[in-house]
Order: sequence, then C-alpha cells, then structure tokens
Amino acid sequence: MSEKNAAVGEEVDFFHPDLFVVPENGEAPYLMGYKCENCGKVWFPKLELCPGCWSDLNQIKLSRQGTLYSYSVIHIGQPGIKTPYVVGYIDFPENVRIYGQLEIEPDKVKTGIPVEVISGVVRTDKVGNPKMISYKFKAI
Amino acid sequence: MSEKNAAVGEEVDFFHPDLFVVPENGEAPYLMGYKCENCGKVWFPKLELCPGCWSDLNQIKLSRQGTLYSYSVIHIGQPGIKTPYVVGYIDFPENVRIYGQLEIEPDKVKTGIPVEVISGVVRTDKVGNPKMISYKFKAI
Amino acid sequence: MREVYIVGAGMTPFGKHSDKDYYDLGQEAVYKAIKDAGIDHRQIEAGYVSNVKAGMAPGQKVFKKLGMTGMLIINVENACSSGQTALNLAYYAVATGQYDAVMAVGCESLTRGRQSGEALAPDQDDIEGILGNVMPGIYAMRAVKYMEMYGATEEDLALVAVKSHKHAALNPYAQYRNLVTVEEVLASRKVAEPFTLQQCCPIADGAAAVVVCSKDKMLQLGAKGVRIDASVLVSGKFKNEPSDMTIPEISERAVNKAYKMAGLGPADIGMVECHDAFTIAELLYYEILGFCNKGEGVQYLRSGAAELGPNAKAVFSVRGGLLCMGHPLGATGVAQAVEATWQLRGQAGDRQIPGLKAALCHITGGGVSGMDNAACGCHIFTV
Amino acid sequence: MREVYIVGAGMTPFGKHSDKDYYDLGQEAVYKAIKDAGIDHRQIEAGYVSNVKAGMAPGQKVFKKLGMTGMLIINVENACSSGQTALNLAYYAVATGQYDAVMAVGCESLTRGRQSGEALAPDQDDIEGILGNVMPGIYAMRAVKYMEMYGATEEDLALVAVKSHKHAALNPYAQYRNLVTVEEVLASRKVAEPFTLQQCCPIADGAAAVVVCSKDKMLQLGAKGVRIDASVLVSGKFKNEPSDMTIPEISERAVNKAYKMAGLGPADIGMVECHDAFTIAELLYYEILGFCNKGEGVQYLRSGAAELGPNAKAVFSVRGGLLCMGHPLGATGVAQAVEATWQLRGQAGDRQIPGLKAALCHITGGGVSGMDNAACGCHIFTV
Ligand SMILES: [Zn+2]
Ligand SMILES: [Zn+2]
Repeated sequence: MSEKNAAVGEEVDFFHPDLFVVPENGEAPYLMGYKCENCGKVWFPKLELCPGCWSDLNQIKLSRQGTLYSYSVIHIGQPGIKTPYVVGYIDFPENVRIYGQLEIEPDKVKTGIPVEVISGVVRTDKVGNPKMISYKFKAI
Repeated sequence: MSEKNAAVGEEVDFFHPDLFVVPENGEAPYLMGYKCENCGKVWFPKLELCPGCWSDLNQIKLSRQGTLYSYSVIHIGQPGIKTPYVVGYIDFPENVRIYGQLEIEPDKVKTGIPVEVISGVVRTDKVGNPKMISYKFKAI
Repeated sequence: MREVYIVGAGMTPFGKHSDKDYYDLGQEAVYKAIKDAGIDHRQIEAGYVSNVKAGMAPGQKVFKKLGMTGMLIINVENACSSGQTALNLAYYAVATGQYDAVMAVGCESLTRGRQSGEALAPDQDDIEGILGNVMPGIYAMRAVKYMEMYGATEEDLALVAVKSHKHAALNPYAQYRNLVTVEEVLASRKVAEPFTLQQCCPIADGAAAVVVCSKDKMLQLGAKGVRIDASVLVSGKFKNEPSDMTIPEISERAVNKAYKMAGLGPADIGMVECHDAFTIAELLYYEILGFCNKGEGVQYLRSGAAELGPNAKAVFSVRGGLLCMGHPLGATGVAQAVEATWQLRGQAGDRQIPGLKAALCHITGGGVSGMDNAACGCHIFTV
Repeated sequence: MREVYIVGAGMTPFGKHSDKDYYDLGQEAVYKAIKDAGIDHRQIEAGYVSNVKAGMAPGQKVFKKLGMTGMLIINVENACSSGQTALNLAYYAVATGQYDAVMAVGCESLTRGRQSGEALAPDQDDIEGILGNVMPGIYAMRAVKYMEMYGATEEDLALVAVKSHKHAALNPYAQYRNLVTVEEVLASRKVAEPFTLQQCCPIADGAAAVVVCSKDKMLQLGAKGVRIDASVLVSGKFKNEPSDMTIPEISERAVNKAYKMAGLGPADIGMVECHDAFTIAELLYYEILGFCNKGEGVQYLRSGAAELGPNAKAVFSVRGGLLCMGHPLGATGVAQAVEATWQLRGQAGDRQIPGLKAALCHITGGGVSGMDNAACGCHIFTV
C-alpha cells in the first residue's frame, strides 16, 4: 500500500498510516486514535502530545462502529470529488467525532444511524479513475 | 497605439495614457506629472489627489531630460525581461525621481549622466518578441 | 481604560468590482470616513488594516496615495473575523492611551483574487479538507441537526433569506437588492443540502473604514460619535469530541464577554449584525446571542422580531446581511461597524431602525479543522 | 505603562524545511519558548502571530495542537517587519495592562510557498515592478551611490558577507555555516551589480517565539527575564522626490524613536541585529543607527567594531544575519528577539558577546513603490 501524499498531486493512491489501518491479512480496516497517558483523553487525527496536559499519547485502535451525528449531500464540492457526495460527522464510543465521506445513498442517509468504517475511493481524477483511497463510512 | 494592459497577460503592446505620451505627429515622447493646485508639489505616477494636502492635481508635461541618480545592471530579474538589463532612478527638474529601464550599455552607465525619455520595449515574450512598450531612458 | 468613539464611517458599495483592487476600495473607504469625521487626515496616528487575500503590506498600499504614511500601520488577518480584529486593535490603542485618533480599515477583492488563479487546495494536515469537507457542508450539517432537533423546515431556512432581501432592497450599499420568495430561494441551485444557492453568501469585493478616537478628541472635533462599549476577540477551542453543533461555543463565549464588558444584555440591543453566511446561521444566532431560547429561532423570525417593522425587537442583518451584501472577508467586520454607526446616528435612510440606542456586531469564521471557527469578534456600540 | 519582559525564547533552525509547513515550525518554536519560560501553557492569555505567505488564520494553526486555543489570537503581516509587528503588539498588550502573559510568534515556510506555484507578478498599479524593478536592484542602486559618494569598493561590500559567515559558523541555528573569502563572495553568480549571490540573503523557512510578560508574572515564575526597553513600529513615507538613498529615512526615524523610548543611545548598545538582506545594508545601518558617522561604515567594519573579538564595539549580525540565516519573512523579527534574549542571558554559546547589557534589533522592508520600505521596527532589550 502506497504512502505517497496525494495532497501534493502525485497520481497515486493515498493511505495515511498514522490514521487508518487496512490489515494485510484481510481483517476489517480500522482508525487509530491517540490516548493521553495522563488524562486519558482520546484524540483524532494524530497529535504529538496531548493538547490538554502536554503529556505523551499512545496509539490505540478505535471502535469500527459509530453513530452518524449529522450529514449533508454536497452538490458544489471540492475539485477532484465527484458530486453529489455525502459527508457526515460520526461519534465514536471513545468520545471522538470524526468527519468522513459516507457510502450511503443521499435518500437513505439520516441522523442517528449506526455506521462502520471502510476503505474506499475518496478522490478521483478527471476521467473518474481512483486517485486517493482512504477511510469512508457505510451504514450497518 | 494600444491601451491594453499587459499586466493582465494579453499578447499586446502596453501604453499607459496617464503616464506617458507618444505624440501621433512624431514629436518626442514625454512623461506626465501631476501638480497640486494648492501646494504646487509634482507627483509621478498619476494620483487622484495630492497626498500632502488632499487638493486637486493638474496634469503637466514633465521635462524630457533628467539626471541619472543611480543604477544597477540586473542579472536575475523579473520573468519576461531579458537579462542583463539596466535600470536606474532619474531625477527631474520638477523635483520628482522616476524609475525606469535604461537603453545604455552596462559598461557605459554611470551616476550623474544626463538622460532623456524615449519609447521602447520593456518586456518581451518567450521568443523575444516585444510584449510591452513603455517609457525608457537613453543617455544624451 | 478610556472611553472610545467612532467619529467617522465610510464604505464602498459591496459587489463585484473587478476593475478595482483592494487598495483602491480601501482608499475610497478611508477617504469617506475621514471626510465624515471632519478630521484632518494628518491627525490620524495609526492604521489597523484587515485583509485576507492580498499578500504583503496591504495597509500601506491603502494609505499611501492619501499621504497617510509614516504612522504605525498594522496589517491583520483572522479569516472572516479580520475586520473586527482591526477594530479591536484600534479600540485598545485608544482605550489604553497609546493614541488619540486611529483608523480601522477592512478591504478585500475576492474577484481579483480569483483572476490570479489562486489555489484553494486544503493544507496538507487538514484531513477533513482533503476528504472533501467544505464550508457550506459544515453549516449544512448544523442545519440538518437543527431541523431534526427542533422541527425546523426548509421553508423556515428560506425565510431568513427572504427577510435579508427585504432589508437589502432598502440599502444602496448591498449587492443583491431584489426581493425573493420562499419558493425562489428553494428553487435555486443546490449547494449542500439543505442549502440552495440563495441561502449562501455570495462572493463580493468591498471596503469599509472607521475613525476611532478618544472622548477628548471627539469633543475637539465636534464630531457626532458612537461609543464602543465592548470590543471582544477570541479564538476557537481545539477539540474533537462530540458536541451540539447547533450551539457554536465560540460565539456564545465571545458575546457573553461582550455583554459583560458593556454592562448590557440582549434586552438592551435593538440591532444585530451577525455572521449570517448561510441561512441557518442567523437562526442559531438569535438563540446563541440571547435573543430567544434554544429551539425558538424560527418563532423569533416568524414573529417579525428580527425584521424592520412594527414587531421589531432586535433587527438582524438590517444591511441585508452577508447573504445580500456578500462577504469580502477583510471588509465585513468594519462594514458592520459602519452600519451600526449610521444606524445609531439616525443616518440609515430607508432602512433606519427607529430610536436605536445600542447595536451588537458579531462575526465568526475561519475553517481550521478541529475548531468551531478560527476566530470570533463581538462589538457593542451605543449612543 | 508597565515594565515588560521576555521570559522565554525558542526557535527552529533556519533553512530549507520543505518537509514541514509553517505551523509545524511555529508549533516547535512555541513549545521551546514555553519550556524555556517554565510557564504552564494554559497561562498564556494571547498570541500575536506573524506570517506573510500562509493565508488564513496561521496563528490558530500554530497554537491548536498545543491546546493553546480560546485565547485572543491576532495574525499580523508587515512584510519583512512582520515579526517585530507581532512583538510590538505583544509588548503593548502587557505594557498597557491588558494581559500579564502573552506570546509573539513568527513563522514562515518560503519553500512550501514556492511549491504551490505562487505568482510573483507585481500589483497592477506597481509601475516600477511592471518595468522590472526587483528588490536586489533597489539595494544595488543604494550600493552604487554609496560607492560613488564614499569610495567604498566591491571588496568592502564582500567583507560584510565574510564577517557574517564567521559569526554564522558559531551558530547552530544558521543556514550557512561555512567560512568564505572576499574572492569567493565576489566570484559567486551576479544578481544585480554590484551584488553577487553571496551578498543577498537566501530563501529560508523557520520559526521563532517568545513569551512576553509583566514584571510581577516574571517574579512569580522565577524566570530569567530580559526587559523590553523600546518597542517601535512605523510605516514608510510616500514620496517621489529626490533624496539620498544611502540614508534610509524610515530606519533613521524608527531608531531615534527607540533610543528616546529606552533612554539609551548607540554607545550603550553592544549588539545589533539589522536588516542585512544585502551586504550594503549593514554598512548603511552602521551609520544610520548611529554607530559611526556617515560615510565611515567601511572603516567601522574594517576596525573589527562590528565583529566578535577584541575590537568589538557593537557586534552586528552575531547570528550570521539575514545573509547566513536566510529571511523567513514572518519569522525574522521574532528570531532577532530570541537571539537578543539568549545573548543578554549569556546563553549564546560560542558566539556569546561578553558582558552584554543592551541589544538593538532593527528590521525594515516591504516593497511598496514610492515608499522607502513598507514598515520598520526597532526594539531595544536590556538586562
Ligand atoms: Zn492529557
Ligand atoms: Zn498639495
């Protein structure tokens, strides 16, 4: 799996090893949180130290499932993402809220539904080929 | 003579009617200053009102000759201007100092020499064709 | 701290001014504010200038052709709150006795910025941006949640735009001065559901300026001043835990500081300029700024309390708001203060709020992932 | 006005850090300054952050991952003088009693800016820029005039770079730490005659931060503080009449204000950081800042007065100056203050100026046609 950074424009997939793990053995992908050794708070995405108490953080595996807090169907979006696309905020049991694209049909999405992290295409090139792969969420 | 503005990128000559006049009858070109109705100070380039006393300004014809105050031969210059090119500040009898490109050979230029305003090419395109025409100065 | 007054106000119309750059617009606003104050331009001791997109030394370029140079000039940026940041510095410079007469200026050319082909790519560590988050989407998610929590409808959202257009129709400085219907608002192009285009503030260029001075200076000028009773600027808090997106914490914190500083509350305020970049925002701000209870925003709107007319309590967005003015980032915060000054002096023409005694200006914004907003400003003005 | 102290200082090495963005660099500098001050990061009440090239809300991005959010954050820009602008605001915020503990931070990534393909085209009303004027050319014309007026030679100019490299060799934070000869300097690529490449400051990324607080706060922290005796910021004057280009009026005006504010003069100063973006600049500043008479700059340099060693009077550019550090626009002004803090505390290692009691930091710049420079700052620090 490539670790190139698509934000600077290479024609390659994107995979951020500090945030998202897709195990090579075929197990389900998961996100990683960062838990403070001192105050116990969990942060996402990756930080170097706890913004609350400046203590060290340990990488933890976040729950794969969360609850959709809110969403929108985007019709005028960022260049490089085919519209319409659905986005939302998901609340996780570890008390973090994570933004992501949803693989849910616009007419099926609603607040409060349970969702699960998956791996998927988040950006495509001009002809529609995958350009960046990262985490997304689907309804359970 | 075109009045298009080459600063926004058209493939045309540049001629700024508020600053520089090249008479159609073949007379020598000259620069225009702006003289305060109240305090008498002369400004260049064009202003809407006198920065000193906020009074109105009248367009005047500046002297065609001035004295080279200082100069430099530019080897790493702005894109669109062939290097090396010679630039300088010229002091005019109306008590204004004006910057411009000099049509003087690098080894002939020196401080204190009298110079005269002329019309010439100040920017070229990638293959060396004229892209902008404006005022320049030559040694007298 | 000394008392501080706005004694001169000026601005350009807001709109698409692609023939002028930000410094031309800023210069026009400064000129008008100076003339309005009746002060000699050489008496201005410092300039605080807000601009987001222009690059280097924008304030110097605004002031130079007016000969207002040599003085302290500080260029500030705080995303949407840039204008109020300039005003905040101007306020404290006079309040603490550093200067007797200064200016706050906001100026922005967004159409010029677009011509230069500026990249809008997100920062590399802005994960949300890279995954497609856009500002309308964030407000849209607030709207979806609000609609779920309190039963507000798409028609309710559209009514905010309908009201802003009514106000804008009375304001020669506004970009969009047409009246619109709920149906028209909802029929416009979809942006981020539930928002349609007419529920999102348009691109605009513009500038605004105020002369800010001490009481002694005001009396010496014989100028008609508006007092600055509160000047608050805060930044967003970084957090990534679940919270109620219909309660923008940064705005609640800033306005409460402002009320405390002024010794005033919502009941005293007859005019509010808020950061109505999207329709939902104004509904949320009725509540968060204290003009009605949580969940009662639609009721406040439908009662006419936020609108010029017989049922007005605190009139929101009397200029036409960001929705009809547009939002030239650096200019908006100062333009709000210009409107407050005109309204408090009784100079607002057709859109005058009768008998106005106190005005609140609120602005917030700046997309920094993990923050509510980058910065929020609140100012309270009285006569 | 209250006494104001720097109690913590931190910076990144300067150089090409294309793997980090400005906020990463800024965060590192803030972290180091906080640790150096021994202050709890939650006690910082406001942040003044300078950056030129980054776009929106740079300060918020610097502070957010450190959890230093919610406080007042003001982002400032003033071309080359941006860093001293942040420091000036931090100084006055404490001096006037608004806050007890604040930070000034400067950060800049110029290599990142280049990657994004940023346009360097001049403003449309910048006639000089359109006709090909570039910053090295302006300083080159100063040099040509100075050489004519006082008989200085190209070798004299090159000696400034030779000295700066000697200092930089002792500074682990400097970008270029090699020693150079006059011949090498003159043999490097021509830029704008009489300047060669080694007479012009290089591109650099970097950040610097200081904790600024009141005397009470300093005593409470038990921190080793350096007092800010003068904090001056002025803008250039707009003029287009003939004047002596070897006398930069803006710098003369700013430094004289600073000497007056501090009650000190050149004879009291043992260390000077100046805006030595080009070799000629340092010669001019020996004179303009009052360390020798007009036209005697070369003599001051050749005497060893500006150099670490037995003949030192006021050591100029002890960090290696802009010539060897590079000039990350937003960062430089704060980085000068960091160096002054370290030197005045006796913590500058191999490049320590013995027995230093007072330091002057000067910065100027910003190309606005018709102005000397857009802005100039001067700060004086003492122990
Ligand atoms: Zn912690
Ligand atoms: Zn005049």
